Order: sequence, then C-alpha cells, then structure tokens
Amino acid sequence: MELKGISKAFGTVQANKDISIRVMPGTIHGIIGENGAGKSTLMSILYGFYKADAGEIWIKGKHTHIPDSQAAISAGIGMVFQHFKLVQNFTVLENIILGAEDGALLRPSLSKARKELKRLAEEYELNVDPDEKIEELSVGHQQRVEILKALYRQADILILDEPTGVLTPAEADHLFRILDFLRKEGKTIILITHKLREIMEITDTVSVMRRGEMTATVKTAETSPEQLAELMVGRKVLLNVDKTPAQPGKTVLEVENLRVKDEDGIERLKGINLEIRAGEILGIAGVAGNGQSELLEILGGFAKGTGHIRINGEEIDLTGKHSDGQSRRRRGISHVPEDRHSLGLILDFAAWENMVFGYHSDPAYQKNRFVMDNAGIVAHTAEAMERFDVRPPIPTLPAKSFSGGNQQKIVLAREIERNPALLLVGQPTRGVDIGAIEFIHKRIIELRDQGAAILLVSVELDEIRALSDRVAVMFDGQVMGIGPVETATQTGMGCLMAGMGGEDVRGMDGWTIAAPEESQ
Amino acid sequence: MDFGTIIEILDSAVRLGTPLLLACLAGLFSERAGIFDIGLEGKMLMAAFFSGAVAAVTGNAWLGLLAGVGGSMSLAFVHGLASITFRGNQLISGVAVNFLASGFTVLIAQSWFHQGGRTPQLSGNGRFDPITLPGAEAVQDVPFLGPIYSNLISGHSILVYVAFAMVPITWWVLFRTRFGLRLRAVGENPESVDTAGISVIRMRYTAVAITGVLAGLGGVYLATGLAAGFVKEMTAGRGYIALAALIFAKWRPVPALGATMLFGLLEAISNRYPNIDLGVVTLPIQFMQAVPYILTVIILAGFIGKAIPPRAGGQPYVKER
Amino acid sequence: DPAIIYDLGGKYDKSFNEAAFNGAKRWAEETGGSYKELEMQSEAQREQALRKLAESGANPIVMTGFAFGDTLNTVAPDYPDTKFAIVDMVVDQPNVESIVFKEEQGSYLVGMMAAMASKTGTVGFVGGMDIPLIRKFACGYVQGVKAVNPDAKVIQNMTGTTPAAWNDPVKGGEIAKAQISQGADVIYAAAGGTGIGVLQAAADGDVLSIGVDSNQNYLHPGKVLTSMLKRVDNAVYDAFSAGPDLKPGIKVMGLAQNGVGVAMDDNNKSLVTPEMEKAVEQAKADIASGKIEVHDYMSDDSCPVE
Amino acid sequence: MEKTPKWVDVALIPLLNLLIAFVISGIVVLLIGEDPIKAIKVMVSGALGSPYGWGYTLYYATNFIFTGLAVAVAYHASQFNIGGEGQATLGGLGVALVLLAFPWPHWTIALIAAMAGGAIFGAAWAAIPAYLQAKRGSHIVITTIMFNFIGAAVLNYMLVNVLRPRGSMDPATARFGASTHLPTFHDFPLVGQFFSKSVPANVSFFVAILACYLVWVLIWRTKLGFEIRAFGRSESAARYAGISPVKIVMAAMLISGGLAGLMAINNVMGEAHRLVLNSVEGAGFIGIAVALMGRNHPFGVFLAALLFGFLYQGGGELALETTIPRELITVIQALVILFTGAFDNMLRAPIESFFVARANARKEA
Ligand SMILES: Nc1ncnc2c1ncn2[C@@H]1O[C@H](COP(=O)(O)OP(=O)(O)OP(=O)(O)O)[C@@H](O)[C@H]1O
Ligand SMILES: Nc1ncnc2c1ncn2[C@@H]1O[C@H](COP(=O)(O)OP(=O)(O)OP(=O)(O)O)[C@@H](O)[C@H]1O
Ligand SMILES: [Mg+2]
Ligand SMILES: [Mg+2]
Repeated sequence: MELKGISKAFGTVQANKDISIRVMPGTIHGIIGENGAGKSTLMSILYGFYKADAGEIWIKGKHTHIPDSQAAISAGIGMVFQHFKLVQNFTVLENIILGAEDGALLRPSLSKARKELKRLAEEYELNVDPDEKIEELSVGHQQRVEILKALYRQADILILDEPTGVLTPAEADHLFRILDFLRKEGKTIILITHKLREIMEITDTVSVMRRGEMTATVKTAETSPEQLAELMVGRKVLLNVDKTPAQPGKTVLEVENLRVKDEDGIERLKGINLEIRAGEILGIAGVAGNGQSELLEILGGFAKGTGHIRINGEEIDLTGKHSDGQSRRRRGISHVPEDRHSLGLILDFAAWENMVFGYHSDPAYQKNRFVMDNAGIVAHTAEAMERFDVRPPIPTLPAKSFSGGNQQKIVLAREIERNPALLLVGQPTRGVDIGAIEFIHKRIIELRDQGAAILLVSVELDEIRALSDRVAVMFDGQVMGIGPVETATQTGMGCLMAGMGGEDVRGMDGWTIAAPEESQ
Repeated sequence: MDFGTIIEILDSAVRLGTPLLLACLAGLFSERAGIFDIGLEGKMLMAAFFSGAVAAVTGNAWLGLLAGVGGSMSLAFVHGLASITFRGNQLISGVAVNFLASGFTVLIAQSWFHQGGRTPQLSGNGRFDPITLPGAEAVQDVPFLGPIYSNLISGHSILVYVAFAMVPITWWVLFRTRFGLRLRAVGENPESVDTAGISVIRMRYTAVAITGVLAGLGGVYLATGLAAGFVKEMTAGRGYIALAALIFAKWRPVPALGATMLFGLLEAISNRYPNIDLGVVTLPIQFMQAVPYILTVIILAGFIGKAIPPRAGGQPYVKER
Repeated sequence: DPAIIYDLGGKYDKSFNEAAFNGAKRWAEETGGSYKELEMQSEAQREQALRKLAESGANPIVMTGFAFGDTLNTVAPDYPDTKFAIVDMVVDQPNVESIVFKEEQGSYLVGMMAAMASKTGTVGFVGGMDIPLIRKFACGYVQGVKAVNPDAKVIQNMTGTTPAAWNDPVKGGEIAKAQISQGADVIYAAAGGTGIGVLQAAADGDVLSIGVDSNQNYLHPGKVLTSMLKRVDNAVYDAFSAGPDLKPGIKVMGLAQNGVGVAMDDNNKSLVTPEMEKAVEQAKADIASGKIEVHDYMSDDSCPVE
Repeated sequence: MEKTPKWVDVALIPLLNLLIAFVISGIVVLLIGEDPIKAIKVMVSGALGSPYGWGYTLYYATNFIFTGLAVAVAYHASQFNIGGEGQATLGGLGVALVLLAFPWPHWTIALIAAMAGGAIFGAAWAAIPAYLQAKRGSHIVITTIMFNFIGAAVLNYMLVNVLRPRGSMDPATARFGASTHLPTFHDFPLVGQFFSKSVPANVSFFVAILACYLVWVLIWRTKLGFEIRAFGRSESAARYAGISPVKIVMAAMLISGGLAGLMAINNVMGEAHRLVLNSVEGAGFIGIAVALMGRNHPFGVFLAALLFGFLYQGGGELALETTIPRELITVIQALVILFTGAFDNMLRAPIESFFVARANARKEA
C-alpha cells in the first residue's frame, strides 16, 4: 500500500500536506503524532471517507481510485475508527452485515454472518455474542465488532485508529495478540496510537506526523521512545513523572458503605469504604465497568445512593436536595470526568463558558444580582488558558474546535484552579498526546503537593502506578484491595482486578485485601 | 351501549384513523431515516388537492391518486432538497412545506376551478367507493363475528385496506430486509452507513420519497375516499396528530397502528356522544370535543413513558465542517 | 359606488359570504354598475378595510358577519356621511343599517319538513361551532321538528372549536354517518365547508340532508330535501340598490320579508310531498300572522326545546 | 472557517435568499395571470410606504416577536414548543379576565396587570406539558399540540357560555373599559400626527422590544440562561454540572408560555379591546418560523418578525387592492421561510468556499 502526495484541507485548516507513505504487506506500521496532527484524516482518506484534495493511492502496486468507502472495501481495506461507527441499538450481527448483505432479505445474510462470525471468533479469539446490542457491550467488545466487521469484509489492509485508548491493559494485550496473528497471515496493519510503548512493542515501522506533515518514517527497531517523542512534539519530553514522596495530612474524604443502584435496579457499588488524606493520590485501578464510573458519579453528585460520604468530617447529602454537582463543588469537590465530550464540556460553548461550567453560580462570576460578569470570565479564561498552555489561547473559540488534549486541559484548568479539597479525576489522559499527558500529570502532582486529596480513576495501569501514592483495586462494585503503590505487584493487581485473591496478592506488603468470598 | 353501536363506533374509528395511519407510517419512514418531518400536514393537503382536482377533471379516482401522490412527492422532494442536499434545518423546511401547501392548493384551485379554492364535487368513478368484501352479505347474520366481518371489516374504500396492509409491510421492510436495515441505520448513525460503503444521501432521499407516497395516499383518501372533493385546509390538523401518533408509537409500525386507531376511536366517540349527561351536570360540548386530546395527554403521561427518537434524527449529515 | 366586505371565511365560503357575493354580482349585472369588494385577512384588518373604503368614497358599505359589529360601532361615527349596512348584527348608529335574519323561522320550516320526511323519528343537526348564531339555527330547527312530531329525537353535533371546524368535510361526513347509525334519516347542516361533507355522507348513506344559506339542492339532486335559504343576497342587493339613500335602523329579514325561506326546485321536487308543501305554506302564513311564534335563541340565550 | 466576512454572513446571504424567494413568488404571480411588478409595488408601499402601513406592519410584528421569542427560549432548552398558539389563546383569556374584573383607572396600571394576567395564563398553559416532559418524559411536541386543541375548546366554552354579554350574537367578551385602551402610535406625542387613528400598532410594540432585550439578557447574561443553554446543548453535561433538568425544563417552558401569553396585550388589549374567538390567528405557528429564521436569537427574532409583519400587511394590502387571492401571501411566506431558512446553505456553501479559497490563496502568497 502506498500513498503519494496526499493533501487535504478542511476550510482553512490544512489537515494533510503532501503526505507520502509506503507500507509493506505483512507488517504493522505505526503512526504517531500530536492531537490534530492529521492522522485520522489521512486514514479516512485511505478509507474513502474523506476525499483528498490531491494525491494518489496505490494498492498492491496498482493506482486505485477510492471515491467512497465502498471502493475502499473492495480494495480490501478495513478501518476501525477512533470513534466507532456502529449503530448503537443494532445487534452485533446486524452491524456486521450492514452494507455487506447478500441479497435483499436479511435472513440469509444473518445466518451466513453468524456462521462466519463463529469461524472468525475461533480463528482470532474474537468472541462476542452476535445477538447482543452494541449499546450493551463494553467498549472493548465494541472494538472487536469493528475488527470483525473488517475481517468479515475480507480486509487485507486493516487500519486501527487509536484502538487502545479505550481498552484495559488486558484487553490491549489481547488485541496485540490478534494483530500479531493477522500480521503472520500476511495482512497489512496500520496502527495509530499515542502510546510509545505500544509502538515499540508491536510495530515494524513507524511514521511520525506533525501539523499535517509526515516528519519521519523509521524502522521501529532502530529508534527509541525518546526519539519518537521528540520527533512528535518537536522538543524533549519527559516520559517519566517526577514525583516526590507524598506527605499525607489529615483525612479529607471518608467513604463508608457506599451503595449505588443503576436505572435497572442493579447494584453497581456494593458497599465501598475508602479514605483519602490531604496531599495524597489514591488511584483506583480496575477493568472498566466495575463501578469506577459510579463511584465518580456519586462523589461528583450526579448519581444517588446510600451510605456515607464525609468531607473533612462533614457529612455530604447523598439523596436529597443538596446532592447535585453544584453543592458538591461548593463543598470543595472538583471533578474531571471520564468523558470530556459528553460530561466535562459543552462542545458548542465557547472556551470561556466551559471554563466556569459547573461553577457558574459562584459569586465571583456575577456582576450583580441579575447578570453574570461575562467580560470578567473571558479575561479570567484567557489567563487560565495561558497558564495551562491551552492552544490556541482564544477564550471565544468553541470547545469543539480544540484538539482532545487541549480540551482536556480546559477541563483540568477549570477543576484544578479552585484549589479543591478533593479532586476527582477520571481517565485524565485518554486520547491525549504525549506532550499533553506530560503536562497534565505534572499539574495533578502539583495539586497534590499543595495539599489536595486526589482520587484518580484510570484504566491505564501505567498511569495509576506513575501518579498514585496508594492504589485501590475495584472489581464488581467492591474494593478488592487497597495499599501502597510501592508494594503493588503487576500480577497481584491483575488478580485483584479479576476478582481473585490468592498467593500473588499475599506478597503485597501493607495491602488490605477484601475477603475473597465477598467477591462473588 | 349495545354491540351494534360498538361496531359502528369502531367502523368510524377505522375511517378516521386511516388518514392518520398513512401519514404516521409516512413520517415513520422519514424519521427512521433521520429526517424529521413536521410537513406531513402539507403533503397530505397537497395530495388531497391534486387528487381532487384530477379526479374531478378526468372522472377517474386512480388518475387522481397518481396526481395526489405526485403532488405530495413534489413537496417531499423539496423537503429532501432542504434537509439532505442543502443540510438545512428540517423543522424550518417542514414549516415551509406546510405553508406552501396551504397557500398553493387554494391558489391553484381558485385559478383552475373558480370555486373559492374548492374542487368540483366528485361522483361515480371519481371517488374510491367502499368495497364489499366477498361473503360480507352472507355472514351478516352470524352472531358476533358476522357483524364484525360485514360491518367493520368489509365496506371500506380500497385505500383503507392498503393502509392496513402497509403496517405489516412496513414492519417487514424495516426489520426483515436489507433496505430496512440500512434505513434504520442511517437514522441512528449515518456514519456507520457511510463507512459501510452505502450512500447516505441516496438512502435518505429514498426514505423521503416513500414518505411522499404514503402521506400522499393519506391525502388522497381524505379527498376521494372520505369526502368527495377538495376543500381548503381540509386536512384540519391531521398531519400534526399523525406526528403525535408517531411519537406515541415510538417510531414503530405496529404501535403506530394502535396509536392512530386510538385517535380515530377517541374522535369517533366524541362524535357519537357530543354531550354526556352526568345527571348533575351535562358536560359541555366543548369538553367532549377536547376529550380526545385530553385523553391523549393522560395516556401519554400515564403509560407511555419516554420516547427516544432515532439518534441522528433532525441533524443533517455533515462529514466535513 | 357601493362596496362590500366579506368576513374571514372569504367570499367563496359556500355559505353566507358567498350569498352576499351573489347579491352584489346580481346588482352589478342588472344595473351595470360597479362596486368594490374586500376580503379580510385578519381581525386587525376590519377597521383598516372599513376606513379604507369609507375614505375612498364608497357608499353604502355593506359588511357580512357579526364580527364587524364592534368595529363598526367605533368607525361609523367618524364618517357621518357614509352609510353602512351590517348583516347579522345590530349596531346602533345613525348611519348604520342593521340587517338581521330570522334564521329560526327558516330553520323551523326545514325542521318541519325534516320531521315529516323522517321515517325513523330521528333527525340530525350538524353545526360548525358552538356559537350563538348556530344555536339560533339549531333552536329553530328543533322547534320545527317538535311541532310536527313532539316525540322526535334531534341529534345535535358541532364539528369543532378551531377555525378548521368550518372546513372539515371529512369530519362532517363522519358525524353524519354517526348520526345515521343512530337512526337519523334527515340531517340539517349549518357548518360552511364542513356541511359539504355532511350532505355527501347523507347522500352516500341514502338519507336526506338539508342545506343552508344558499340553495344547495343541486349538490345531490334527489338527496337534499331542501335548503334553508338565508337571503343575504337580497339584503346586499337591496342595500346596493338603495345607494346612499340607505335607510338606517334595524331591518329584519324574516319569512314575511322573504329574508329566509326554503328552497324548492326541480332537484328536490320528488322529495317534497304535497302535504309537506301544504304544511310549510300553512306555517309560513301562521308565522307571518303571529299565530306561531318561533322562539329566537338570541332573545334570552336559551332554547325552550332540545 | 471564520474567514467569511461578517456582512456576507448576516446581510448578503439572507438578502440574496430573500431575493430568490421573491423572484419565485413573482413567477407564481405570473402563472396565475397577474402582474408581479404591481404586486410588489402594492406590497411594499402598502406595508412600508406610509406611516399607516408601518402602523400595521409593526402591529403584526409585535405579535410575532412575542410568539417568536416564546419558541426561541424553549428551543434553547432543546424543547420544541409548538404550543404557542394555545398559550397565546389562554394569554388572551388572562388579559380579558384581568381587564374586565376591575375598572382600571389608567392604562399604565391596566397594562401591568394585563401583562401579569396574560403571562400567568400563558405560562400555566405551558406548565402541564412542561411538567409532564420533565417528570414523565412525555414528549413535549405531542402535549403542546394537544394543548392547542384543548385551549381552543376552553376559549370557545368561556366565550360562548361565560364571558359573552347576554344577548350578544358575537362570541366575544364585552369591550374593555376605555381607560384600559393602550395608546396607539396615533396617540404618541410628535409622531402621532403621522399615523392615522386606525393604526393598531401600540405601546405593546415597545414592550415587545423590551422583551427582546430581556430575553437576550436572560439567555446570554444570566445564570439561568447559562443553565438553559447548557442543558439544551448537552443534557448529560448539565447533570454533571449539577443543573437540575426538571428545573430547567420547567423554567424555560414557563417563560416560553408566558411570552406567548404576553402577546395578548397587543392583539386583545391593544387592538380589539375585547377577546374574540381565534384572536391568535395562527401567530403561534408563525412564531415557530420566526424563531427558526431568527436563529433563536432575540435580534434575529426581531428582524424575522418585522419581515413577517411586512408580509402580513403587504399581503393584506394585496388582497385589498388587487384581485390576487390572499392565499398568495401564504405562498410567499412559505417561499421566504424555505429560502432564507431551509435552503440557506444553497448559497452559503458556495459563497463560503469562495471566501475560504481566497483566504487560502492569500496565505500561500
Ligand atoms: N470533519 C472535519 N471538518 C473540519 N476539520 C476537521 C475535520 N476533521 C478533522 N479536522 C481538523 O483537521 C485537523 C486534523 O485532524 P485529525 O482528526 O486528522 O487529527 P488526529 O491526528 O487524528 O488527532 P487526534 O490524535 O486527536 O485523533 C485538526 O485540526 C482537526 O480540527
Ligand atoms: N480484545 C481484548 N482485549 C483485551 N482483553 C480481552 C480481549 N478479548 C478478551 N479479553 C480478555 O480475555 C478474557 C477472555 O475473553 P473472552 O471474550 O474470550 O471471554 P468471555 O468469556 O466471552 O468473556 P467476556 O464476554 O466478558 O469477554 C476476558 O477476561 C477478557 O477480559
Ligand atoms: Mg484522530
Ligand atoms: Mg465473550
């Protein structure tokens, strides 16, 4: 596969500029680059989703014209988009056959697909229940569906756009096993990611993109993470977080027997007990969907439940009139939510409006009893954007015009700035490029050092390890174990995340482990 | 209330519910494909006019039907152009379509027939007369089932049977065919359809065209089945009621049948019982006239719960901003 | 020149605006004169239209519909030299002629005919909207029915509460069908465009119907028993003929003045029996002589019979 | 993308769209055998050519400003309020009840009381649909449609059976006392002499302008407006921020219904001086078009309302002065809505790409 001189502009934004790249069959080719560098755009052009302004696509040595995705599919290209293109309320099977049906009736297509799916599942260890609705699947499984879609269409070239951003480490490992397998079968794989570890681990060659241009293509074996990071960001990047030991103060947050039920009446938190002290970061590890989101939601005030939460010894209302996000914020709880698009930001709002979102009732932002002090907020935002290195630092730009990393910085700025007693952080660096990750991590540590208590939820074990002082592992709505990060072993944590105690865990000094029978 | 009365009320409900049903199914195709349509009223009106006009001139109801459907489809095309090609606001376009039909029908009717925006009365083959199903007379006297068959089921215009047949057909098309799968997908997530190599634009235009046909049939039934000619504004808000029924039915064909027939039934009841004497007070006529709408609100609030529209509904499909 | 302003229903409403239009047309044809005419768009235009015509020198200015009453009351004093005529409403101004029709008398007659034509003893009435004018029609009708057959049942319906009530032939037809299924075999429609659906459904259902305002017998020959005529056309014709000499005051258009009546023509000849004709003639005479007094709903906002 | 000059965006494109709408309307006029040039002349001079014309144009515009704002406010909270018609109808009832209840000494006091009456009744008529939407998830589009019908029935009942003076043929209330009559443009100092006695435009027009300003303040300057907009754009984010969905839906809909109800100070109190059947005359529905065309911004609503006021008055003149049927106006309105609203991108897209291409070319150079 080869791209020659691809250019693409969205209005005045030049997303791709004269890009050429060549990928050999039977290899995995990585593409890295900062947020907004144009990676997704380039791949979407290859897949016929966008039309290039200029340039040629060559497949298997033939100049191929790809005006739409249909052509791309016929040319043997399959793509797993950064944001999945699945129909949420369709079953897996329906999603698989969509656009690849045999004949006008569904029944034969469905039964054929069911058989084929079974074969693929066995061949590639890609199990999914074909009759499950997409909306009921975890993101990991949704991604399998996307991969299956491509394989069902007999793709020889598979493009994966930031596939691991939403996966747990275990899921990611599984994915890489599959990719390895596919490579051995002679398929070509293009992998976009922000994670240098993954690039180093699995790719054969890697290309670096910067501001719409291809800055380098190198053999993975001949490079290092540091070099790639530098190529990407244009300066030296610190890949490890600098952190002094924590100096915990008094207890800020106490959580006692916290229980939350979801809309269907299923208990998602089954009696959580925790405490966090001033000046320490408690990381919550666990496979996504084991109650971490619910924990953040109830602490952040937008889920209801029973039990006790105390901030600096004061009881917090869990069900009544004062159990909403604004009351929580007044009590000094700030919250960087897991999903910045649907929770943390209003994408249509300007940056300055997002900068006070949730704190808009704060007297500091009111001009008088009736109206808000918009000019003041804009000025304040401009200054905060400067401090948090949000690019471009234009307060009137709508949030949707910022790249993922910069959006996250806006949220972080808003929540950190207030010097909260307790900061809740969910997946702070999901989909964010290396440069931004470095920055965000630094800020979180800084806040800790100023004496805030921080609850960090992340599916990235690396991130948990790098930032946390203590770690709690959640499984099935319970805390399986909690203890200092220094003594946590990889295997021990893995066992806890899977809901098991056992030998491996016992070796972890200073850890409190829940009684195993509770895990059922 | 005896059995005969119940049959009569149900019979009336079927007639009153049929135009709503056709319009509701029309809206279903469009909205399932992600195009909101508050212009059902206008499409029906346009079809009512053209069917009435052409049937009056030719004396042939079938030619009227073709013309009516054509009129409705031309408005559907305008709506499609606005909401698919030009990515305009679908609500604005729907409002415009309603205004357009409302003014245009009377304007042409006046310039063609000089009867104050009416078409001449239709008679004979210019109308879709009730048809008697085979054996209807024979089974008339069979207790219970006899009247149901001969009075309720038999004796409607062909368009009623078409409308009822459209319910299972719509269901089958939507849930059992490739076309239906793609149609639903395009209303839920057009990107998934696009990346699967299917043209979003073509799917949506097809859906909008089907909407034109079905809404057209609803209008045709009004002018050539139920009434005998076109009268200005004769849809009298039925397009909006059909829209309400569509939401009521949560965009599903079989519940759409239920919802529209419920509206028909409530209207038939309020026609049949203009006043209800409760002994102490006689409920005023205005109350009985409002009963269908009041009951709708109560049923909606009490039993239906939240209706979630197709996810991509109302938004133009824009790939590149 | 004289002028006429039609009410919001428009001049082709197949009802009394159309009758007024016919009167004006007849006048123009017969005298060769010309006249101005205006159609309303909205409530606020009433005054606009009146003043516009008055300032253009039109005289007299005729308007159809009670809804003009209020406006005329304020406008008329500003143009003392212009004569106005208003149909269906009394406006007490020195330069206004108020033309009121005794619809109850005409309705009484058609009620009698309905009762005599009915074999089931049940007849129907379909009104456009529940407003006093329609109640006046209904009340006269019921009185006529009961005068012939005190045990007769009259089913009364109104079509709606929005302006659509006057333009919904489908609903009119459906109401007629409901009345037919309850035994009604003569149905009187006073509902504008909706009435067309009533007449149609009656014809389809093989029962008789009664038209209103103008002669609607021709719509379904042999199926429309008669039409209650409200000679707005005559009123307009007279006013136009009188010209600037129009006599202010109240002009009552009852049976005696040929202001209301029943339509007899070739289309309904076969339906009207000699007895019917005799009874109607007798009643006409009795009403004119005062022997029968048809109660006017408007006199006390109530109707003695139901 | 912000490379298109502002004047092109807000002035040139809408004007071109308007032009297309009028050209097509002209073709329609030609097709029905009338003279389009004359039609345009009559419309423009009738609506804008004299203080008299303006007196009507602004009167209609006042109605549309209120109903347009009503739709716009609800829209910001992502509620599609089709119930303006019913809310304005009930607002009329509220105004009439207030004005008939008490011999008001002066119009200023009467106006304030009537505004309260209209707004409260209008808001009350929006309250049930709002509550059902907020608490039960009953779709607001259905319930507001239903409440339009129910409102018409309520008004019909009240006028015929309760409020009609005894013996009156007209299903309308008695006239309001002369002291409650709002000053019309004719009564204004200085400019009054230019307006004839019959022009219906009255002080309500200024109330409407004030309402535009207050709605603008509400939506873009207050906490509540911030929350309304936030909720309207993203319900999930609003919950995260601690904004109560029930509160926002209720607040937005009550304000919306209140604005629709306020319309009655113009048509009922200011013009008719009594309440008649169907006094709203479809202004509630036109409000939808006005709001959507005005992009739900009060200033846009103001402009769109003026445009519709112009069409209404110009169309009225057309019906009065020519033999063109009055339905032509409906067609022109439809075309204006279509081209300036729904077909907006037809011109916008090519014009914008022209400017983008120019900007890119400059960047290259
Ligand atoms: N559909 C679109 N319309 C307009 N601009 C777009 C569109 N998609 C992307 N862009 C712009 O093009 C540039 C490249 O975006 P792209 O999504 O390709 O970046 P990326 O490298 O994939 O970033 P990320 O790491 O955040 O996924 C960005 O400036 C982006 O804002
Ligand atoms: N794509 C993947 N990425 C990461 N981990 C995976 C992936 N697929 C499977 N796993 C892990 O491997 C284990 C076995 O997966 P598999 O899906 O085959 O089992 P399963 O019984 O169907 O369970 P589930 O349906 O929950 O995945 C699971 O614990 C799962 O978390
Ligand atoms: Mg990307
Ligand atoms: Mg599985």
